[in-house]
Amino acid sequence: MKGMTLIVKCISQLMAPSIFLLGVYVVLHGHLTPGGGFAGGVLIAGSFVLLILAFGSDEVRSQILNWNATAFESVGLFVFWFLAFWGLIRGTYYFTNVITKVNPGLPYHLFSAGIIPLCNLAIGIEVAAALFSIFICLAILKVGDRI
Amino acid sequence: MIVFVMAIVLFLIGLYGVLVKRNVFKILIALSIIEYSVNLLFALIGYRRGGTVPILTEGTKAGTFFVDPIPQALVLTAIVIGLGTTALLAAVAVRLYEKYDTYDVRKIRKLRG
Amino acid sequence: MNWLPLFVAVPLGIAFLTPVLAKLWKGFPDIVGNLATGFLCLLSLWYLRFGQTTSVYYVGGWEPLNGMPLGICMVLDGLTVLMLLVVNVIGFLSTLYSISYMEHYTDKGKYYTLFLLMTTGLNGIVISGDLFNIFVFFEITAISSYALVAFGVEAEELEASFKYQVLGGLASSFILLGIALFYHLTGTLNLADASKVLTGKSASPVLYFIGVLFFIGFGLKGAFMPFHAWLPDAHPSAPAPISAMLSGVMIKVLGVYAMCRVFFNVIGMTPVILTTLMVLGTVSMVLGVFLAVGQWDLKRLLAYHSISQMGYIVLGIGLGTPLGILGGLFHLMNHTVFKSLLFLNAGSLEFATGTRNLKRMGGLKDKMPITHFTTLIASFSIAGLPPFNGFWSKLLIVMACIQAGHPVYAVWAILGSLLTLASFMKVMRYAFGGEGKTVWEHVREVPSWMCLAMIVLVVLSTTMGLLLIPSLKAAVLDPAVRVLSDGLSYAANVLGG
Amino acid sequence: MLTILILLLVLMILGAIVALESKDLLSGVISLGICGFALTIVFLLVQAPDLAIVQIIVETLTLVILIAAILKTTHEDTTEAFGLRKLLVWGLGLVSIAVFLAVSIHVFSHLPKFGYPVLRIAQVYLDQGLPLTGAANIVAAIILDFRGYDTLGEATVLFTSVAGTVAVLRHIGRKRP
Repeated sequence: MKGMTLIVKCISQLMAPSIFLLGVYVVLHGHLTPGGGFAGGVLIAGSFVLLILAFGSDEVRSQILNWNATAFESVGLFVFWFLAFWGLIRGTYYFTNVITKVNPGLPYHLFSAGIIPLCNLAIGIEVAAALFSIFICLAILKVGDRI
Repeated sequence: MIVFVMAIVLFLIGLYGVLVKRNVFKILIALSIIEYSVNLLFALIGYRRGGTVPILTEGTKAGTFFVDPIPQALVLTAIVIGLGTTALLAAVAVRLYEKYDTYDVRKIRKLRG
Repeated sequence: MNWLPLFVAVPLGIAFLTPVLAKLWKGFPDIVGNLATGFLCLLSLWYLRFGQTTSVYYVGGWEPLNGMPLGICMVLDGLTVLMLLVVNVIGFLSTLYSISYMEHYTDKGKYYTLFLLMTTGLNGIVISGDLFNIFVFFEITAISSYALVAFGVEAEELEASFKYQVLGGLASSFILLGIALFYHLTGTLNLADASKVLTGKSASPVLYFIGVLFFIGFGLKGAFMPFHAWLPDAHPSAPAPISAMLSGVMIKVLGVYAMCRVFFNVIGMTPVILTTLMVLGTVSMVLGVFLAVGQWDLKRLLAYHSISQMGYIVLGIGLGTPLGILGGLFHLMNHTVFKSLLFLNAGSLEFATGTRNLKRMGGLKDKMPITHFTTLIASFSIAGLPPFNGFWSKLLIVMACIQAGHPVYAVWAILGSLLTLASFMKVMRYAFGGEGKTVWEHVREVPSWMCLAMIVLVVLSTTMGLLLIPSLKAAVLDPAVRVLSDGLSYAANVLGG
Repeated sequence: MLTILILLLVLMILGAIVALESKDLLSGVISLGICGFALTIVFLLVQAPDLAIVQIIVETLTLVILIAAILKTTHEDTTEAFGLRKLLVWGLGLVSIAVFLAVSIHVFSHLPKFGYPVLRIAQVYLDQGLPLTGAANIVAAIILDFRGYDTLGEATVLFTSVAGTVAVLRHIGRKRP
């Protein structure tokens, strides 16, 4: 895939970091404002997709093939799985919000709601990696590439 | 009630597409339309006249009432599931094109009836 | 009881780790995959002792508040225990078989990931007590099976997978539409709570409409007769262990189990639905076997037989009497065993000879003695010859038909059974009998892991008739029958206990 | 508000029809985009900002992926042909769709009206959600705490779909002896 014109490149260079930051913000504040792990994760993936669409995939092809998005996905999901399993280890129910029982935190503040922000973070990583891998699989890879 | 019926109309348009269209990508589009219609219907079901967004803030007054939050949570799940099915279907469609060199379902027919 | 979530959590965790482990060492997927399914198999055997009563597990510790179930709950009752046993035993034997069989395919790590996700989905459906949760696990199962059907990425397999995905996607949409209307009607998603809400109301047109939507959705997933178009393509195209899972387990969990749960336990069975089930069952039973007789592709023949045998199960359950339900559920277990065995045998033949076409085979009796023996037993079993397991369950269904005053259905059931026998005599004759062809000089028996899985299934299909001994029947089958025949007491059992 | 909602729904229906009937797959996919973005605004109107955010980004990414897939292959739809069989299909299709529509209109007249849902469990969530979970966003409280198990399933669906996509896109599936 070829890159686009200079104007597009400049604009997306400016836009991509802010979209990325917005994604991180949406992930971290999922329990207080609209949004959450999914919305934020898709935003983060979107910032990468924007850069690749603007600059073309030819330059980054080799890095994309080495950089393993699926591994990130596994890790993110495994963290989420572990947060769910934590309750069972602690002797309560599966998926128990074990942190609120000990330290409820102040409502309406960032550090509240126990494992919810942590889950959001894990989901954010997983969704970003998953969507990015779908994008590179369907849009960039050629016959015979391995991921 | 008219909005519910319009969501069903959208569902039926998608159903028509799946049953009648003979192009792999058109069928994919039709399945997406069905998915939108079900999400739409679900979101409409949760709406409450005069209700507000179910997010509390420190200044929330006692009298305010909210829309139903459960359908929103379910539709969120349904949207992501829809994305997953669409992605897999698109991957299979691309591979089918590679093998058969066409999107025409009538020509993609190596298996017997 | 407190370890019920392990049925979902263990395969899920291993599935997430497998892609990473597969990069470290190629042997890891085999080892962890088999350990996971073996553990689940043992766990499901251990859980047999909890099937007598209904117990509820509140995920997240959200116990009901003023009688309102807050979170998602898992429900363990007789039917659940039975289905868990079916899913996990066949799952374990399929992974054992895969160790050698999947050597013919590339990328075993992906295969085990998808297989474990499918097992997760099936277990999740079975233990869930929440409608939307069931839908989510439906989708996990469905998406992993779409990918597994296309795992060989040949043109035919992609075509079959596409057909399957379109009809499966349609089925999911119908089910989700049904769930939306169901939520609008009752205001809850918990099955037991919804049942409680519905008991107060008279049967409205809304409930019929929801019933029709669920019927179409589950019918498409379970390949009942008017909705069966995808099955004869999808099941033969998958790798053999996956065919065994799809035909042996998946259509039963997604079709029969889900339908029983929703119609018997929540909405409540009406004579109209029961008659529909019986008619559909009989039509599937007879037409499926007629279509099967003419097939020359071995796996395709078996796939048509799946439709036919599903007809027996649906007919038995559709009778609605305790004896009929007993026959249906027992046939469900038996069919799982012998149909998985038959698909594994077909896989062995394909593994050794490279073809599935019966006309090209022949004279393999001496070359592959173990496969010949296992196929013979499985054929007797599916055709309903005593003393193999298929005989007992078909006998129960025929007896139940006569007892309930429907002798016509009994005649059709016996006719179907005879045709099945004829079609499997053809298989034995063309695949194993006859002169040894020179092409098959180099053919040898399949590797030992594959033989082991097949022999275990042979032992099961020979001995499962013993489940009808009263003490074993009271432990395994009776609780499951009670769940369905006392249908609407589900709500009281779940909410009260 | 109801008028705007109905106008948006009409837009969605038109977008869907154009998406299905256009001769070019690229314009079909873009019309599907109209449908999806209109859905975003509907979500905002029915007070569901969480859904609107997810829908707009997912829609954009889906469009990018589908357009990339089309550009890699072909964008002409050459499957239209009129014949007797097609007339039959049309006739049967229209009849069954009319029946389905009539039945659903009848059914909706028996269900609660638009804007007046049955709040059973939802009322408990709205009243007790903050004290029980500590999350101010009740939707987040539901998807990650009350129904967190569903969300694990949903994340798994995405994982499954990526694993499946990667598996399906392998160049060689079977090893040749």
